[in-house]
Amino acid sequence: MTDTVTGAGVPALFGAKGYPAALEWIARRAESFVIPLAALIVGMALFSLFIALVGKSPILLYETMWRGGFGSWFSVQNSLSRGAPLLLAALCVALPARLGLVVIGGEGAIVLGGVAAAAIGAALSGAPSPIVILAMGVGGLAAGGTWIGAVGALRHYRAVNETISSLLMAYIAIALMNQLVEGPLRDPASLNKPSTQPLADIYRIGNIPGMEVHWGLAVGVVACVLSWVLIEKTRWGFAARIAGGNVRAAQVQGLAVGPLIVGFTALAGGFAGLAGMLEVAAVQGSANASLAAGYGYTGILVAFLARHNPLAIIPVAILLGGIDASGGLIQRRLDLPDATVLVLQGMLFIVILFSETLYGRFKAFNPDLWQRAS
Amino acid sequence: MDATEIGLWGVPLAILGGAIRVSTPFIFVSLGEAITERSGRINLGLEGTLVFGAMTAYAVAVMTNSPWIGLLAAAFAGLCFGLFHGWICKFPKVNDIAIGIALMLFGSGLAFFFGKPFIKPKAPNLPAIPFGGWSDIPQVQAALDVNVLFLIGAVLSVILWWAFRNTRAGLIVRVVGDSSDAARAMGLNPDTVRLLATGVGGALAGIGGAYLSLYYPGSWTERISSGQGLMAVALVIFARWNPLGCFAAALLFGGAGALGPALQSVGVTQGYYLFYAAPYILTLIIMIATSSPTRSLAGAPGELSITK
Amino acid sequence: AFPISRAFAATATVGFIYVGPKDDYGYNQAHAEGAASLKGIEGITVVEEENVPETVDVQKTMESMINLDGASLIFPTSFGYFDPHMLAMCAKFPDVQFRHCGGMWDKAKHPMNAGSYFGYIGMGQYLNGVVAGHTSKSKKLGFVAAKPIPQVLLNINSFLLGARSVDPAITCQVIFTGEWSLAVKEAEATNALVDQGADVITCHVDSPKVVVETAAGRGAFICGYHANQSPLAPEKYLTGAEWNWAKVYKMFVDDLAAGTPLPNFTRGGLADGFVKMSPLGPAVGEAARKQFDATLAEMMKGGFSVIKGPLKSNKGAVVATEGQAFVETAIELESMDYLVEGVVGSTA
Amino acid sequence: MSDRKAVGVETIGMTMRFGGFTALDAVSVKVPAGSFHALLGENGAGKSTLVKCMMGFYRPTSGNMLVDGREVAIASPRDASALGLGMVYQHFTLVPSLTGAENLVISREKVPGVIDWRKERGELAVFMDRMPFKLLLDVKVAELAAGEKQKLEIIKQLYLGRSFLVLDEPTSVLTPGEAQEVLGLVRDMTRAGDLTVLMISHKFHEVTAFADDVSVLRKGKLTGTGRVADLDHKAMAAMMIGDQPIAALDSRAAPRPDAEIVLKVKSLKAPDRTGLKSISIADLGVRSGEIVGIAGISGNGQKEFLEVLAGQRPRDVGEVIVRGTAYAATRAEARALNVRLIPEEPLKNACAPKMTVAENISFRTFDIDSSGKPVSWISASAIRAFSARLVEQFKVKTASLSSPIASLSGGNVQRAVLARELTGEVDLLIVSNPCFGLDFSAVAEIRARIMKARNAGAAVLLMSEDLDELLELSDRIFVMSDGALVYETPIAQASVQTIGEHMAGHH
Ligand SMILES: Nc1ncnc2c1ncn2[C@@H]1O[C@H](COP(=O)(O)OP(=O)(O)OP(=O)(O)O)[C@@H](O)[C@H]1O
Ligand SMILES: Nc1ncnc2c1ncn2[C@@H]1O[C@H](COP(=O)(O)OP(=O)(O)OP(=O)(O)O)[C@@H](O)[C@H]1O
Ligand SMILES: [Mg+2]
Ligand SMILES: [Mg+2]
Repeated sequence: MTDTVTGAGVPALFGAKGYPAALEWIARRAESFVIPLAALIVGMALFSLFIALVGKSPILLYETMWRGGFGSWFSVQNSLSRGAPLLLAALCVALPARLGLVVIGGEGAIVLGGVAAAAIGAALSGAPSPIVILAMGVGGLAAGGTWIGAVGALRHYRAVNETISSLLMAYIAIALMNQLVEGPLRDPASLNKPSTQPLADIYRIGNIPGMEVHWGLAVGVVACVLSWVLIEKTRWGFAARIAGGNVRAAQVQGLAVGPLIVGFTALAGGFAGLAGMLEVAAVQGSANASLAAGYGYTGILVAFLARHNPLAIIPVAILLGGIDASGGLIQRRLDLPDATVLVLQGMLFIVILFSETLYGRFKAFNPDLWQRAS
Repeated sequence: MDATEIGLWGVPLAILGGAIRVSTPFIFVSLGEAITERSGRINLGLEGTLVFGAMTAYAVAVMTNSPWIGLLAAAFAGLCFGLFHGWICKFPKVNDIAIGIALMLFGSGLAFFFGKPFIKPKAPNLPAIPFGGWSDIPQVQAALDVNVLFLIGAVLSVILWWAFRNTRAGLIVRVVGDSSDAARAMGLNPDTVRLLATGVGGALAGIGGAYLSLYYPGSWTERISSGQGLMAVALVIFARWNPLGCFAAALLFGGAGALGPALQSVGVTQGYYLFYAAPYILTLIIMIATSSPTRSLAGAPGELSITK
Repeated sequence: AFPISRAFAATATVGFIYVGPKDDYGYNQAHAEGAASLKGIEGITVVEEENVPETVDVQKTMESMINLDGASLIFPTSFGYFDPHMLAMCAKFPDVQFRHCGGMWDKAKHPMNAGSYFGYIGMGQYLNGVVAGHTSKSKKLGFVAAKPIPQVLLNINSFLLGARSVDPAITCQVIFTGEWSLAVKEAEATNALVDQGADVITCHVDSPKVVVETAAGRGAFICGYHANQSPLAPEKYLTGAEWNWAKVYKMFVDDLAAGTPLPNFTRGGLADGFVKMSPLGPAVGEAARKQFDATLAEMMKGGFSVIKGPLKSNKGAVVATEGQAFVETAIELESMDYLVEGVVGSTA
Repeated sequence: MSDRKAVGVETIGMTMRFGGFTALDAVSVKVPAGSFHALLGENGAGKSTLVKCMMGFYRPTSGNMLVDGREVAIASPRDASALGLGMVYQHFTLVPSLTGAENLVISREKVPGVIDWRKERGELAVFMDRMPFKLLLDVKVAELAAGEKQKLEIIKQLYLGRSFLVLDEPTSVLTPGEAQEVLGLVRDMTRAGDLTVLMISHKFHEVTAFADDVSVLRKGKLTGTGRVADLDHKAMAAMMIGDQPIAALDSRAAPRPDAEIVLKVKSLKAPDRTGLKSISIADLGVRSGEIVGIAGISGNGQKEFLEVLAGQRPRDVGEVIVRGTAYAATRAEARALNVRLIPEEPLKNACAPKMTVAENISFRTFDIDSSGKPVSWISASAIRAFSARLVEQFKVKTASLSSPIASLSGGNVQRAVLARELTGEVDLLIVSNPCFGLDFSAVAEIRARIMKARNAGAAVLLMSEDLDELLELSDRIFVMSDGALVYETPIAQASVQTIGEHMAGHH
């Protein structure tokens, strides 16, 4: 080891180890961009191998994927539209994860949030539109929040494993939705697709100006940013991280772990419920079986790929939307079955999740090690 | 055939028959997952393995005209999936839950992709053993037509229960699942043990899939599984990692699943969605009733990420 | 008529969207086979996407077919694609033609570039019922249904009424599975029906494969639906009500090629070739065969009514008075909300 | 025990590097057959690393091993055990969910594919008859008290027929009587030539009482070796730490019998872990400016009592009163009444291992500003500044403030926790086993801090399994046995003998 620059006399511009602070800052953060990006490339390479093996052209595949997912303003909007519901769905996994909980039943909250919003929309029909939309949003939040909040409460106060209970409750929620939509809440005019009363146009949520993407995307992005602020910048988020890091330590500190867990799971479920509300208000116009479209399950993957970081959820969800969007084109252009997209997603996710093991292995990203190297 | 109507007796009979028919995939997947989880690893991807197993079994049975070769092929395919999961999760920091979910997509995707040409052909089914010969009521006979896999599953659960206490392999799996450090101190390699346990778990899930496509419902379609693989994984925790418990939980779940159609068939037609949700509601209620905040989850393997 | 702003005649791209897998031995396969029949036609490019959920995804799929593939005619084949998804796209792409399977188009409410087509398959279920009525010994039939919606209820009622035309004592038990595709539940439902004594089973779910195989396994006879399932159980398969979408799609494409406006509301039954029956199976007896042929011949003449008075629902309400008859085209049938007398089951 | 005779073991130039860090630097230690050898060193000196290398748990960077003078290659713990080398690790390596019997049998080198439990039980019973202490082999290890686990660890090694045994801090969880017993047993075996022992210890008196020879490590280097008979504690300490000063205990300020009773516990009952038994504390008061010690063998309800005081465990009946008000251990109450609680095993019970040192240090104060008012927003810079100050003050050794606290050594984790809890005014301090596994200089420093808090007027409730610690620090000592306080003595009248008997439940 050669001599290293010591702290004394080094201008503030330099970090403790004598490298420009900015360089260290970049190095520390670069890791979480470079590794997933590299993984993405490797995953795509593996997939093109698969495509080549089944006798199609990988070049055509890449071209198709790019065109379908991001190649034009239309494709970008297509990806954004498909990614939008995943933002809120992923938060339903990421927020409880900060408390150490693995919630996989966000689908239930989405579905019930949608039903609640549709019921409120029908009940308040005639009232001014901002009020009704607000009430629908609150209703979606409340329904989803109650559902997943109950999962959290069961976990904390009765020690019921949240992973199973949320999964079971998702199935129950879907049954409940079907029962309501085909029973008491059914619009008699909805003949071959049982649905609730359609929302009047003034209660529908439109597109973001200048885009073909509904406001749900904006709501999702805002929710992600707010969640990030909540976790990283507020005392509640800090407390939740303590509880997630070690419940016993949190209890010894006198933190109200129960309310924290219930609060966070309820908020998470609320976001999922809001996703359901947006699905009703911006896409479907009424609640029906299409609400159970699997966003809750895809959200799990988004959250894990984003390492439960709410800000990272945004690009990951859009990436997934892009894969989904280009999946259609792959089917059409390469004459491949829909399952191809599942194979692609599976491969990409495995490789990206696998790349987790690379974190901390590269000296380039760890300024703490630079000193020793020289 | 003297067409008899058995009226309300149909309900308990359907529950019995359903418990036997519907439970088998749950039994295999949950036993497989019990082995995996007992070794300290969770594999949420068994749903994908199940589906892939179903496809493989069917395809191979079609090609060889032997359901048994199909079954073996499904087990082998499951083994490969399990080993892959085990191999990938042995790298540090790789999250087994997330990898499982990704493998669920991957397995289903591959199954659908390669399964296309096998939707149309008809595969020979696995045989059933008629235990209902003593009765001349055809419904009873039908309910007691028991597939060999169910019997194998039942025996397997007893064997596993016994093996976890009385065999070297069983104890080693438990050691590794409960404490990696202890295992290493004994000279065991936890990664290797988990790799094998995950492989075996996958193989059993593959067999569960073979049952779906080769016996009940007995055909290959992309909608063959409605989440049995995922649910079976949940049942393992419900069963407290006890193989006998897995068997009982699978029976309970299968029986409850038969409740909805049976009730409709005798005229209880209101709220069938809620009857269909009965297995989930029942499981949830039992879980709430049997959990306690002052006791830890009895039997939870110490190294299991989901209950740590 | 409506304006055609593109030169359709030379080349055209036609898009098909399916809600499930293309090969499901049922609903989607029937459509996909129709689509496949177009593939040889000069100047026509067929693009297809399967497993498209009834969410914003289907809107984006249509848009993508239009923007990236240049589709000028799109067939979204699932009922749930219509409102709001297809309608939104119709408004956005007035130059593109959309034809939806299911039958909802209404001149007063919907744009001219939209349209719908469907087949009167209830007639086929009636014929199924005729054969079933002759074949059943227990006089109990079974019906595995997805959801109690008008199209399904009409099929159930037609099936029973067909059977009752043989023997008015016949009943039909129905079990709703609640989902369009749920293999294990469909198998359980089939078993429950057989347990209750039903010896001829039919169904209305997306992929009847499981129902057919399970019923055959239990020794019951089967009437098929959507597509020809006789290879699955050649001995037990009686007949089946099948779609013949190839004919319908060909019709649209011919119009397209000829440059004539596409019809907005297209319906047809057996007589129009929209619907066809599977060949009768070996188990169908002579009497059944005779009545089947006679009924079919009558239907071919047109004006045949399945629902005709006096007829009560199984809750006792009058659904058709003496002398009242609803031909297959009757609009009232599209909002059917009852099960007729003799059907064991409930619509809610 | 075994037909094998004791073997001698020697390391030659053992070197171990973790990345760029040299944990062992050419260490050569010779342990002759049949001797009882002690290995001393500060925390982090490399003792555990050395023995782990010997056991094949780590693969040394360089160096050789001789067993009975022959060079051997040990690539895995299996190789070591084949040579008759065994180790009781510093952290338990029993499998919690297995019973004692299962633990013993599965650890054996040769286990039959199918285990005949009847036969095994019979053989175990015969074996246990020859052991100096009794253990229930049919209960799950998780249900054993720490002391019992430690005994089981040693029994396991003897059961495996080791001829060379490494004990890594074997007595830290035992009562003095038990420690005496266990070490006496193994020493007798060395005398009989059945066993060679290499013991890592921080307790000089054990070394003096039992060991024949001693080797001392310091920062990965061998700094001394010799006959125990020739060395006094001072000489050993000098080899361990050089001539750096050791923190001295403040002299004890005279206790004031009229001082305010800060903590009062009355007729408290709460369920224990298993839900089968309960703890009951009839009456306990701790005055300002005194240290009340609670002695007891672990597993007698101390943990539950602490959990009740920490608000982690619901109580059935009873009162906990701090400075006259009922206390339910909420954050607000703890803050208002200046109550601080330091559980045992800080990394497991008082820290979030993956969060940074800075974050962990600010657990108590992140939600208030410098004037004590609640704030909603977290200030990362305030957290850093605050923790930087405390790290400095309490001499926490850490690579950086943003290292995860799990990467710190045990002693430094404990220092960080003390820094967090002893900053500011402290009226009531509840501490459990604060020095578990720490070396003597760290121990001295931590005890000094506790004494300082007492002298500053804090009421201190100290639960410890280390009787020496209690005798050194306490003003009064209670003995907890079977969930209840069974004996009380002022320090002046305390006798190890009587306390030990009460701990063992002989009264
Ligand atoms: N996985 C790891 N990666 C890097 N360093 C590690 C790792 N595990 C342990 N360490 C290092 O090992 C030390 C922890 O070992 P240990 O708990 O035995 O500390 P110690 O030597 O006993 O120190 P103390 O005197 O503070 O108790 C830390 O100094 C840490 O830097
Ligand atoms: N796995 C590891 N990775 C990196 N460094 C390690 C690791 N284990 C130990 N070290 C380093 O080696 C040094 C020696 O650790 P070791 O555990 O041998 O100390 P020790 O003498 O046993 O301490 P103690 O008295 O606390 O048991 C530690 O300070 C630590 O820095
Ligand atoms: Mg050590
Ligand atoms: Mg240590």
